[in-house]
Formats: sequence, structure tokens, C-alpha cells
Amino acid sequence: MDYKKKMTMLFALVLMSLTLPVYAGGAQEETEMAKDEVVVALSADITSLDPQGHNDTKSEMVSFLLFNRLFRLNTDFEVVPDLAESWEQPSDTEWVIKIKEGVKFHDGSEMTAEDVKFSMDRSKEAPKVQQVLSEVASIEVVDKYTVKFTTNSAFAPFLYTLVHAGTSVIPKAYVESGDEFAKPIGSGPYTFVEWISGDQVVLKKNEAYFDKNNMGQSSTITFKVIPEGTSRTIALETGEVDVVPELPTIDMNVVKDNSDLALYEKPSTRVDFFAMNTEKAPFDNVKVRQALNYAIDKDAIITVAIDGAGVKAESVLAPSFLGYKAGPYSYNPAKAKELLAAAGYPDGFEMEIMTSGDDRKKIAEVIQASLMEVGIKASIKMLEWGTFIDSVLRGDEETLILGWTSNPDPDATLTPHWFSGNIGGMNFARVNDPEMDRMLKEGREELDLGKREVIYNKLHTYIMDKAPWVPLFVKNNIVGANAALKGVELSPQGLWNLEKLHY
Amino acid sequence: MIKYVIRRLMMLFPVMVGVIFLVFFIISLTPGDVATIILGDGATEERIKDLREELGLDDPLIVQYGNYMIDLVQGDMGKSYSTGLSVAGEIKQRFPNTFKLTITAIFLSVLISIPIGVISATRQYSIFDNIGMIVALIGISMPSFWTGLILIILFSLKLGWFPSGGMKGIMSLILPAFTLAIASTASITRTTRSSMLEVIRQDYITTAKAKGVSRRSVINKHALKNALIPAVTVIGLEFGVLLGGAVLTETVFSWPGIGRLMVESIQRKDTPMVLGCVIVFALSFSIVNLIIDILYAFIDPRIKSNYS
Amino acid sequence: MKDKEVLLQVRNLKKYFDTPKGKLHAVDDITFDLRKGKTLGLVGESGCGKSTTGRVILRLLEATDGEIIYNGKNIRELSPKEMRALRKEIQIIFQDPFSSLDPRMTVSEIIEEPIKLNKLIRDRKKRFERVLELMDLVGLSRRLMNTYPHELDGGRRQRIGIARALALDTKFIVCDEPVSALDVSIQAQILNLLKELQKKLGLTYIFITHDLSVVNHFSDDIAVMYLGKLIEKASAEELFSNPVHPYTKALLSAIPRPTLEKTGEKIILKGEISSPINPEDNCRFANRCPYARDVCRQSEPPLRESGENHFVACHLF
Amino acid sequence: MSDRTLSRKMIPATKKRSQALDVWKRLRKSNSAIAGLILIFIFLCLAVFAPLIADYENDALKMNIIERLQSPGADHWFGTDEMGRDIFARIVYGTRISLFVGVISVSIALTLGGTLGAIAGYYGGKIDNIIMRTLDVLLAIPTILLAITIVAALGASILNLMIAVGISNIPGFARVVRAAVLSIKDQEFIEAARAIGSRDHTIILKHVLPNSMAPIIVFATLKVASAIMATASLSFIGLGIQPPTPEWGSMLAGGRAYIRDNMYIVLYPGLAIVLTVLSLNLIGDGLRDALDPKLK
Amino acid sequence: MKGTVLKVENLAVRYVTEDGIVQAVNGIDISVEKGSTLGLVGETGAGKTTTALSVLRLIPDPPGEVVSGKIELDGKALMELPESKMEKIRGGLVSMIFQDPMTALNPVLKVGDQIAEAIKIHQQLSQDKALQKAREMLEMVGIPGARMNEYPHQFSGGMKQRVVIAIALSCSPKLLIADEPTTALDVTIQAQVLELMKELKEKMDMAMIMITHDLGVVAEVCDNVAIMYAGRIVEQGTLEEIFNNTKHPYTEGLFLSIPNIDDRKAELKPIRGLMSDPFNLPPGCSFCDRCDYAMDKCATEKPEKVHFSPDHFVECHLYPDNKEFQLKGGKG
Repeated sequence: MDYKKKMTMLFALVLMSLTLPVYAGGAQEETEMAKDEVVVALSADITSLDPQGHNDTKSEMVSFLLFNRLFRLNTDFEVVPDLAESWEQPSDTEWVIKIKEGVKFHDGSEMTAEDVKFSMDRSKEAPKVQQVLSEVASIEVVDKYTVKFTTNSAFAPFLYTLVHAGTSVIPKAYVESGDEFAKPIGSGPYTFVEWISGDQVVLKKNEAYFDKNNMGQSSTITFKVIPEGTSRTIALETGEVDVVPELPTIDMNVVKDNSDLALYEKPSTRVDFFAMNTEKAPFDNVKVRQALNYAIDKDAIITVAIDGAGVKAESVLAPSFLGYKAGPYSYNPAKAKELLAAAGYPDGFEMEIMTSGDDRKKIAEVIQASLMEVGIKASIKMLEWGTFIDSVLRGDEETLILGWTSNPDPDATLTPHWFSGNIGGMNFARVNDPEMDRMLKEGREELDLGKREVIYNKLHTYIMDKAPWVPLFVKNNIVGANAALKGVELSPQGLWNLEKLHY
Repeated sequence: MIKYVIRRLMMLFPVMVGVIFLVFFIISLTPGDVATIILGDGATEERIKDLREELGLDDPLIVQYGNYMIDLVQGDMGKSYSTGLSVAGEIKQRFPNTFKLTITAIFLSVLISIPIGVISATRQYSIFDNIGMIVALIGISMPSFWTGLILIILFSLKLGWFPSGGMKGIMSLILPAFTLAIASTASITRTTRSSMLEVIRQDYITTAKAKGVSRRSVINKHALKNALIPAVTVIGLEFGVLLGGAVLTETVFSWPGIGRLMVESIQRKDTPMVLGCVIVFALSFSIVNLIIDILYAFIDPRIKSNYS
Repeated sequence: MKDKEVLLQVRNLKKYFDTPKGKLHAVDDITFDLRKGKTLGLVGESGCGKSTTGRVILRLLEATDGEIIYNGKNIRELSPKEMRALRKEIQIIFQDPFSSLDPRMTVSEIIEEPIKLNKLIRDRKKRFERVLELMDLVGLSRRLMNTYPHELDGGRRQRIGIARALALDTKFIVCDEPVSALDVSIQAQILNLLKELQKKLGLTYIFITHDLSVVNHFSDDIAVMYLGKLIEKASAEELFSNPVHPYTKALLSAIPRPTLEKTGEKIILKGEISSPINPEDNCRFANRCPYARDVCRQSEPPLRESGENHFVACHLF
Repeated sequence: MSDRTLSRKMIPATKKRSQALDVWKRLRKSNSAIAGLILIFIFLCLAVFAPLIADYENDALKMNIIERLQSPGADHWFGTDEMGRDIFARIVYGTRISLFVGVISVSIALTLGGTLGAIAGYYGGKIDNIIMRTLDVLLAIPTILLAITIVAALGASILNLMIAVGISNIPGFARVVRAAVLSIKDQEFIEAARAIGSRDHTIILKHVLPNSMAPIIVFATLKVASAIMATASLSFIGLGIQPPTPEWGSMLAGGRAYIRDNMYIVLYPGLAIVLTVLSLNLIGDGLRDALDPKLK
Repeated sequence: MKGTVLKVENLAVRYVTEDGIVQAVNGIDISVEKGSTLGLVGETGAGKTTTALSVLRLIPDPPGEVVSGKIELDGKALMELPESKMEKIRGGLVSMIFQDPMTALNPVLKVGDQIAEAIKIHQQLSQDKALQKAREMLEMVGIPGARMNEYPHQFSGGMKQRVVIAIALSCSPKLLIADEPTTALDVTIQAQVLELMKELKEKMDMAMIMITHDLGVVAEVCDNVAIMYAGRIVEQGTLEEIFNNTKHPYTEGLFLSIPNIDDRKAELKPIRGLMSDPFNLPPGCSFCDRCDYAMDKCATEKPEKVHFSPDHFVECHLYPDNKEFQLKGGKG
């Protein structure tokens, strides 16, 4: 009977489909031995394994384990040597750096100054990171282990640029082999095993790592992509992951209340701010900008948007920075109304807040509500990140909400944001103020720390008086981890030194 | 039959050309400059200009479309704007996951819904029927991401039966596939029931009964096969719903599929990647429907004779 | 036949349909005349093209070839405007009283529609009176005015269809199996009504049916169709008393008669109607004909006069 | 069977009865359809009388940090969200948005798709082929994916959302309308209309469309339900309606982080969606039966 | 008489619908003798099919229900049998042919399998043997055996009806119920099928119930005739008695409604009006408001059976008092 036959066939098909390779993995294994594997949850997939092909924090976490840079930052964001053995500054614009001898890449070949020069040259050309070394005019090989950098002008924060993942040293021979980083070769404490797009990146401990003091601790580190915040926390609770670098603030209590889990918190250097386009009315009026600085309830934002995991921002940089000075504003709707009336808007006005992303949406909603109190009707325009950035660069926005993680040197953040030449770039408020430009140049070329501090102090006050931004808050980095996991370290940027994670 | 399949496959080409053009057109409406997005912070005007030229972004849309089609015909889907990886390679990695998820979901739906639909129809207005249909309706009415989150909380957090996400073994497939399957299960059940109800009123069912065929045999042999024809149509259509639903389910369950990839790519304005994903979606949807049409021939000889 | 009496002349009418399997010759070169005030019965089994003929004559379907001359004008050459004007005179009654009435319109709306549409009576009240008049004419109780067709039985529905057909200045009606969907007792009611109306209003009918006893009762002339061809044509009396074509003979003998006196042997035909798609050049009845000879399988017999006003298409004559 | 229904209702009617009334009579027999109607009626009342029930500015929009994340209770029936807004008030006002978006987007699809489908079905042949092959392109992309792509391109706003959901539903409506028209246009009463001299547009508008309404109405009802779902889905991936507009989908999406400790934040908007979609489905099913001439 | 195959006593069936109760069959008695054919004649809604389905116990329930009645088939009381036993009887002892051959066959099964299925059930044959027998059956109804692997849609209407007949006869039933088996067929095909049925009936020595509305068909195949109206048998008798000695006004009306093919001038005398609303049958004779002979008591009293011979009876108020009454139509 062929009817039966057909049904049997169909059934066989069903069975076959059930044995597709996906199931080959089998169920999770419960090991009784101490775990020798650490799983890190990522909120998004990495974009590239090429250290010069990405510029995002997720990819950085992986790059930092696979590659080394000449310098690195410690958990307090101080520059410490990584590959660099020693360095000197023959002139204001010249830096001679000697690298450690005997550093081996994962394929066994030895790292030389050629590789360093090659990597730096490549970095300058790579679209994603070309701005990192934009101040560097040239790199020369001095000898097998020594290179010389020449900068365009005196550049105080030079060493800070060499901690960026984009300045990772990669083997020249490997790049020339044309593998295109499908199986990247670096020198770092971990070697590459596999990257399953959208799912996970697996790294294995590099037993031959040159820096015996900073050896990888766990034999395997796996980065798992879990886009949903709630799912990340749940994965931590169920033991599917061991550490969540970006724990949703809403889940802090869940982790705190769970004795199997541990919560790590550390202030970041990221300032979330509300910026006004000073080219557009009414925000060309300084009184209006000041009024908004009084009108916005930052406490409410911290409560609602980050569940209290942060502190109010009083200026355009995080307090830990050289030359920081808090601005004069506090939450005062009455004062805001006064200022608005003085500016000619006693009944408020209508405006638009532009931003991107779910977290910022919440901030926008609180601001919207705050502004309602002083009679300003704000509408929120949510855009996709790409579109958002593009609109911002064009200056389409009236106001916007954004966050900025400051580079360790104040100049690296201040110049992009406030230099008139960066209108159409990162100068979000589109401020064109010669006095500000002058102070920025002064600060950047001043190599004496004390003098720099004074300059930046003045600059902070000046900016806050002009009030193109309402700095909102500095968020704490929140990391959730298995209580038994050791070696959890945080820097202002979040989970740090992942090679130290182990059970 | 083979001729028919070939003809149908040929018909896919114009549709795909249309699909690609449509998506090309829609994406071109998206504000934002690709070059700026790729280069990111602090890119110089000059670099942006160079890159625009390199990517052919200054050409008229129709030229860009033409170039894309020429490359596509040669099997080149281009490189992702945001990661620089080959689109084809990325899709090759991601698509099987979505495929596994949706196929499992469809099988789950079919395995659950057909028996329930049949039993409901043969016991019309019974308690089983009433409850079954109410559950089915609720199933249709639940947003899948909402159900997904609730299932995770219940089955992986509270009960610990299944992993909350990721793609590791059969266990991790169950929750997302089930979430995805719920709505489809509901609508296939309903279709099966109503077509079954219609079939059991047909004359040939009376003929079969008059022959002395037992009740069970009448249902299993005579009615079911006829009732499956509309059900199979719905299964084909539901596959499209599943592919769409995969976008949400994949996000909730951290499933590394192509749906998530597409949404992420849209957000990054990664045109080549979006196009690649849409092509794969449209192709697999069309092919599944072709398979469904061929399946008809197995079920319904009347259709088979039309193929030749 | 004198031309003066002729209302409709159909000349070499053809209607082919394109199907995936080839050209379907639904109506293939048929010719006949229709006398004023008389009834022409068009008889044949399912698929012989009799309904298509009716529709082509009314231009509900466009003919493939041929002439349809109504009152001296070739219907096929009329402009849409002229055609609409002509539609006031020529009408159709359908077989299926279940699908030929718009289920969303009431009885009076259905009957009123043609009057309104053709702006025959512009005054609402008068129009309404006309509707009632028509309902009386066809024997529909006035109280049914506001009912919907699905609430009525087949006989009544068919009366609505007749009233609608009579609403304009109707002179000629194609009756497409008007009684075959009805029960015997109702069938007789409708047949009598149609006959009465013909007498009263001087109507001309083409009466399409598969039922020979009905057609004999109802028609003056009869044309027998087989697979798109007209195979025999004569007055009703002549055809029934003296059938010539073997198919007509078989058809007549096959009718089960409600009487116990058996007249003559039954001719039971073998086989079934062949496909009307891309027919070959032969007598289309040849494969079932008990008298078929080689010539029948080789060429198509023309319609020839076999007696006075008796035409037959058969090689045996 | 020979026991077909006879003329069992010889109602001596003197006034024209509305067919809607007949449909309503049949619909009334279905308990589930009535349940659906009652629910939708309640939601409609909520939408219409929202200002009487809650204060839009103060309850639904205004931030109130002190009262944030309060569990359901006497003050706030459904609790408050992370900004201290009353969830009940937001759901009440959300009814307006959700029903509006659902109805308008379906209207867009119905108008465009319906016209195309009617033309394709009625004229057939080449016109049919061109229209349907073009729509095949739209049909090849799963509905929600098409909507996502369109919203991503146009930007997220209520209007664009309705356009996107509307456009992506065009081929579905075109197909349903076409099928309905096809099944009607070959019936004899269409021929009868032509026989009395009706023109094409008269026939389409007066005979074909009114008689095709049943499946179209049913489909539209069900599609309003799925449009509401699609809106919610789009909100979930961040392409939904902009804050602070209280739309159910965005409430659900925005509140999902709180699902652990404050489940009511997503429970109530979720239930609102489920109930609305459910009742629309119930009504659709009931209508399908009530409008089906076979069940008369 | 060779013995009674089927005996139905006081059968009453009704359908309970939302709009009310349809009294489909209202207490009828039928008996069919071995080898003979009973014609069950009536118009739409008379209850013919319901009667037939009752015999097979296939009344769809709900909405149908058998209110009363005894059915005895070949000595077995059917109403008392459990469903499983009944399955053995359907298609075995009694089988049925349906009106519309287009819908009576399962479109997705091969015709050979459809015939063999009945054989397998009732004769416990292996699949191969059953198929062999099915082939023989096909050939018997005049279809080449090779076509058994085809599907119903590949057959024409007449051929399908032959297949249906083959299924019905495959297990040599004692009784064959044919429900308007030729109504859907063309005249020439109808003649073929009727001829075939007559021939096979002789050959297999079956009893048959022929349900039809066509008195011509009745004249050709039946031995006895029962005229049904509104769920009652209003007149029953031998073929000759019914045709030549018509007693019931309704039977007469039927005859007078048919155009006489041999006398084209003869006027039709249709029965006026419509059949009574089955939801609401009149208390007296159901036919009275259409009857030209109606008397006062017809409207109020149910007529009793009046016998003219052991086989010939009529239910009509015209006769109990005046057995010699002659109908005006003067049928004959």
C-alpha cells in the first residue's frame, strides 16, 4: 500500500530532521571537578577579530586577550607597559620605544620591531581605527626590538593612544598570508579556537605566554552572545554563564540577593549628557540652555534609567579627570522658569529630543517629563544608531542624548567635543567659541601637569557657564558574576583583565 | 512533474529580482550615510568621499542595483559594511540555525496540531473541542516575545529544565522552537479542524460508511487525507510567519540565526547584509511553498495530473 | 421559411475556448434561424455547447467567428452603446435559480434593477407599480416583495428570474434549462407560465434543455447538438416522428417513459462523449455510432436537407 | 440528501429588512462571538471615554518618581511603571493607539490590496497576471520582515508604522479579495446583470463587491488583530511607537526588563493585547460562520 | 414470493435544527421481497433519502434522530445491533448507491482500492486477492480492469457511477438501495447505467430499492412502487396498479405534470402550490392544500390506509366511504 509507504517516508523525514547536526552537542555536562572554563556573556556579537577592524567594547574584550599592545591600562586607568620594555622621548615630537625580547606569536614566530611598525602603519590606514594614531606622522624601525614614533606636534597624551585595541601588534607574516583574520594569530594570553557568528567566541589559554605574571588563569574563555538583558541575568543565575559584564541595572538586586552570585560595581568614566544644538533657536540663547540645566531632574534619571547605579554628572567629564570642576547647577524648576521667562519663553516652547537605544529612551522620557514641568513640550525621536549618528553629524538635531566614555587623558575627550573644527564631527552642541578653542590648544600642548590642571579647570567652568550640555550622570559599571569566580577586576570601562578570571 | 518543478524554479528568478529591487529601494530611503557610519567618529571628509566612491554610493540607485545584480549572478553577495566579512559566509554560518529552529517549530506544530484538529472535528462541540479551540485562539493571540520571556522564567529559571538561550544541544532548541510554534500550532489546528469538519460531511464519507468501513478507518483513511490539503496550504503560509517570528524569538533566546542578523544589520544600515538576509528569507519561503505545492501531488492526485 | 418572419439568424457561429490542453470547440460552426413568436428547442447532452450558444447569441460571451443577425442587425458588430440598447429586447433566463439572483437584493430590487438601470421609468412610484405588475404577471405573491431569494423555493426563484427578464421591452428570451433544477410538479408550473407569457406577449424563445420530453412539449422547432455541432434540425413534430440522425434516434429511445406500454427496442449507445478539445476532422459521433463507416471517421458530414425543413448532418444520407 | 431546506421562512414582510440584521441574528447565537464583541465593546468604550477614566497628562504621561514600581493596589489598579506612571491609565489610553493603528493599517491594506485584487479578479487574463506577479514579490518576503524593513527605512512613528504594516498586508488582501471576486464573478447573477445592460463598474460595485464582503470582512477582522500584534513586535525590536505615547507594544517592550520583580508591568499590557487580539479573532470566527451562506 | 428481505415498520425520523424540527419521515412501512425492486418515488424533501439512510443507520446524528421504527433486514433487527455489528452489515448485506457520482468517490484514493476496501472488510481477503476481485468487479460493470489504478477524477460521470455500483455490489448484498443513481447523468448514459443495473440485479438475484423522482425510470425498473409525500407513503402498489389504477390525487398530479413525449399537444396540469413547510406540517393530510379534491376533513384528520388489493393501498379521505371513486384526471 503506497499510502502507508508515503506516511512512513514522511515520518522518516521527521526523524531525520531531528537528528540534524545541531543536536550533536548533547546536553550540558556537569563536571564535578573545579571548573576550568569561564563563560562571559556579551550583549552583542563582536564585529571583527581583526583588532584594527573594530572599534567597539565587545570586540575589544576579545582582542585584549588575543593581542598585546605596547602599553595597557591598569584598573585605575594608569598607563603601564605591556609589550614595551622601556621608552624615552628624545624630543617633544619623538618617542622611542623598545619592546620586550622573545615575545612569541601564537604560531611560534618571534615578534620584532618590523611587526610593530607594520601594525602601526596598518592601523593608520584601517577605516575603523585610523583616528587613533592620527597624531603620528611616522613610525620607523630602529633595530630589531626598537621603534621610533614621530608625532605631528607636541602631544601630551601620546602614550594613552597606544593602549587602544587598534594599536595591537599583529604578525606581519600572518596578515600577508591573506587569512583575513578567520583564525587570528596574536601574542596574547589566549589563543583563538572558534567564532560562531551570533553565538559565541571560544578562546584557549596560551601556555607559552611571554608574561608569566599575567598568564591566563582559566583554560578556556567563552564569550556568549545574549542580546536580551533579562536573559543574560537568567543565564547567570542558571549557571549558563559565569560573568555578565553589562548586567542590567534592574537586576542588581537579583544578583545581590543571590548568595551564589556576586555583584561588582565601579564608577565609570562615561558621562551621559543632554546636548543642545547651539546653532538652532531657542538653544542659541544661553539663558534657555541654563534654564534646561536647572529644569532637568538628574536624580529622577538616575533612579529610572539606571536604577540608582551612578552619580549625578556636574560637568562634562567624570570627576576623576585632571582639572575637573563641577558646574553651578542643581535641580530647580522655579529658577528654570525664571530663566525661560527672561529668555522670552515664559510659556515654554516645543522641542525635539533625538536619541537612540532603549536605555536612552528611558532617559529621554524622564527629561521629557521634567521639561513638561517647566512648560516645555518635548517630543522624542528615536533613531537607529547609524541613522542617529548620521543625523547628528549633519546637525539635524535640536537636542540629543548620548553617552561618552572618556579616554584617560582629558584632551582626548574635550577636543572632539568642544573644538570648533569638530562641528560636523563630535562637537555635538556645535559650539563655535574662539575662547574655548584657545584653551583647548593650550591644554593639549602643555606638558606640565600642574599647568594643565589649571587650564582645564578654567575650561570646565567656561563650558558649564555657556551650558551647551546638561551633563546627566556618570554610570557605575555593574558586573555580575558567579560568587565562586575569582579574579573579577573592574576598570572604569567595566570588566577588566579577563585573563585573570578563574575558579 | 519534473517539468513543473523546473518551471516553478524558473519563476523564482523574476520574483527574486523584484524582491531585491524592492529592498534596495526601501533601504535607499533610509536616512544616514553609509560611508559616515562605516568610518565612524572623526572621519575626514576626504576619507568619506573616497569610501563613497569605492562603494559606488554616488551612482544612481539603478546603477547600484545593476552592479549588485551583476555581482550576485556571479555568486558574490558582497561584504558587510560593518564587519567587512563576506555576506555569503556570514549567512552560511547563520542560516542553518534559523532553518533548524523553524523546521523544528513547524514539525512541532504539525505533530501537535493535526491530531488535535482531527479529534476536535470528530468530536465537534465536545469539551475537548471547546477547550482545544479556546487554547488555540489564545495561542494565536499571544505576542511571541512575551511568551518567550515567560517561558524562560518558568522553565529555565524556576524549573531549570531547559537552558535559557544559546545553541547548545537539543535541550536549547526546545523552548525557542516551542515559542515559535505556538501561534502556528494554533492556526494549523484550527484549519485542520474546519477542513476536517467539511470533509466529514462529504458524500464520499457517507459512501465509505455505507461500505462498512469502521469509524476509525473512515477518519484516518478517507477523511484525513482530504482534510490535509487545506492544512498543508496553511503550513506553507505559516512557514513565512515562522521566519518572521524568528526575528523576535532569536533575540529572546540568544539564538544565532539570520533573523537577528537581519535586524541588527538594518540598524547598522548594512545594506549588503540586509539584502543577503532578505534574499535568503524570500528564497527559503518561496522554496518551502514550492515544496508544499509538490506535496499536494502526493496527497491529491487531481493536482498531480495538472502538473504534467 | 420567409425572411419576414425570421427574428434571428445565426450563421456559422463558432466559439472556441483556450484551455491548457488545447482549443476547446464549444460551438463549432452552427447555423439556424429563429421565427418570430416561436420557440426553437436546442437539445443535447452536457458539454454539447447548447448553453454556450445561448450566451454567445446574447453576447455574454464573445463569439470566435460567425454572424448573429437580429432584426437585420449583426449583433456582433454593435457598439457597446448599441448593445446596451438592444439588451432591452433580448433577455435570458438561467438554469440555476439559486445562483442567478443576487443574494443581497430583495425580490423587488431584483425585478426593479433592469428598469432603473435602463432608465425606462424614472418615476419611483410608477416603477414600483411596474414591479408589482410584473410580479402579478409571473404569479409571484406581492407579499414576497421584500424577501430575499434564499428564503424562497426554486419555483418562486425561477419566477423572479422570469419577471426580471420581462421587465424591459423584451421580445426574445434565451431560456437556458429553466426547469431542469426543479421538481416535476413545479417544473410543469413554470413551463405553463412560460407558454402563457409567450402567447400573451408574443415572445420568441430559444429553449435550451437536455430533457427531450420537455422540449417536445414546448418547442416549435428543434435543433439537436452534439459536441459543438448541430446534427439535426426540424420541426418538433417531424423530429420526433421521423428522427434521422442515429444520435437523435438513440436519444429519443433512451428517454425512460412513464408508461407501461413499451414502444420498440431501446438503442443503448456505447461509450461516452469524446473530448471537445482539438476535435479531429470526422463525424464527432462516429466513435459511438452503431452505423459508423470509414467515411464517418474520415470527414465531417455537412448539414443537409433530408426532407422539407428537415436538416441532418450524417454521412448515411 | 433530498431533505434540503425548503422555503421555511415565508415571512410576509412588508418592509425591507436589513441583511445586517440577519447576520446579527446568526452572530448572536455564537457565545464566543458575543464574548468577543463584549470585550471589544469594552475596549472601545475605554478608548472613547478614556478622558473620563483617567487623566492623560497626569496619570499616563507624568513622571512620578516617588510612586514608581508600585504593585497593583487601590491607588493604582494595575500598579505603576518605572517612571511612576499609572499602568491602568496607560493601558486605557493605549487602547486608542492600538485599535487606531490596527484599524488604519488594515484600512490601508484593504484599500490598496482590495482594489488591486478586485481588478485582478474581475478582469482576469493579462491584468490579473501582471498584478498578481508583482504582488508575488511582496508576498515572497514574510510580512513582519517587510514591515521591519519599511519602518527601519521610514523611521519609527505612528504614521510610518501604520504604513509599514499596511503595505506588508497588501498582498494578503489582494489575494482574498481576488479569490472572493473570482468566486462571485462566474455566478449567473453577474451574467444576468450584464444581460440587462449593466456596465463593468456597476457590476463590480453593485453585485461583485457586496457579495464578496463576507470573506473580506472576516479577513479584515483577523488582520486588525495581527496588525496589533505586529505593532507590538516592532516595538519589541525598537521600531515601535515613540514615548511617552502609551502604546501596549512599547509598554511591553519597555517593561520587559522588569518582568522578574514587577511582572505586572508587562502582564497587563500583554493581557490587553491578548484580550484584544483574542476578541477580534472570536468576532472574526463568529462572522465567518454568520456570513457563510452555506450555514443558512 | 421468495421471502422478505427488508421490512420497515413505523419508521419516523426527524431533524432537530436551530430553526425548528423537521419531520422528515413520519411513520412509514416498507417491505421488499427477494429479487424484486421497490420504487420509492417523490419530490425533493419527501423523505426518500432519509428513509434509505435509516436502513443503513447512517442518519447523521446530530441533527437527525430516529424517533421510532423497526427495521428488519434478512431476519436481523437492525435497530438493536451495536455499531460494530452494523459495520459488518453495511456494504455486506445491504449497500447503497448515491445520487451524485461526482462526489461519492474519495478523490484521493485509487478506484481499485476503494472497491477492494469493501471486499477486504466483508470477505476477509488479503490485499492481493481483494484487488483481484476488485478488478473483476470493475470489468463486470464494463470498465477495463487496467483502470483500477486510476483516481476518480480520471473518470467521467457515467464511469464513476459504474465504479460506485461496483463498490456497492462487490460483496453481493441482499439488498441494494439506489438513491437517484441516474439523475446526475445524461440521457444516453442514464440508459446505459439503468441497463447495467437491471442486468446485474438479475444476475445477483438481489432486492433493490430504487429512489427516484422520475416515473419513467420507475416504469423501466420497478416491480412495486411507493409514492412518498411529506414523509409519508401516500400510495403503494405494484407497478401496474400505480400506473393504471392511480388512486391518490398526488400520484395523479405527478403523472399529469410530466410532458407526454408522444403527445406534444397534451396540456400540462401541474399540482398547484408548494409542498408544506416541513417545519410545520398540517394536522390533517399534508397534501390537502394542494389537492383539487380536498374536503373539509382533509385539513384536520390524518387519512387512514385504504387497501384495494393486498399490495395496493392509499392514504386518502376520498376512499374509505367510496371505494369506487374515480379521479377526474382520468389517468390512462
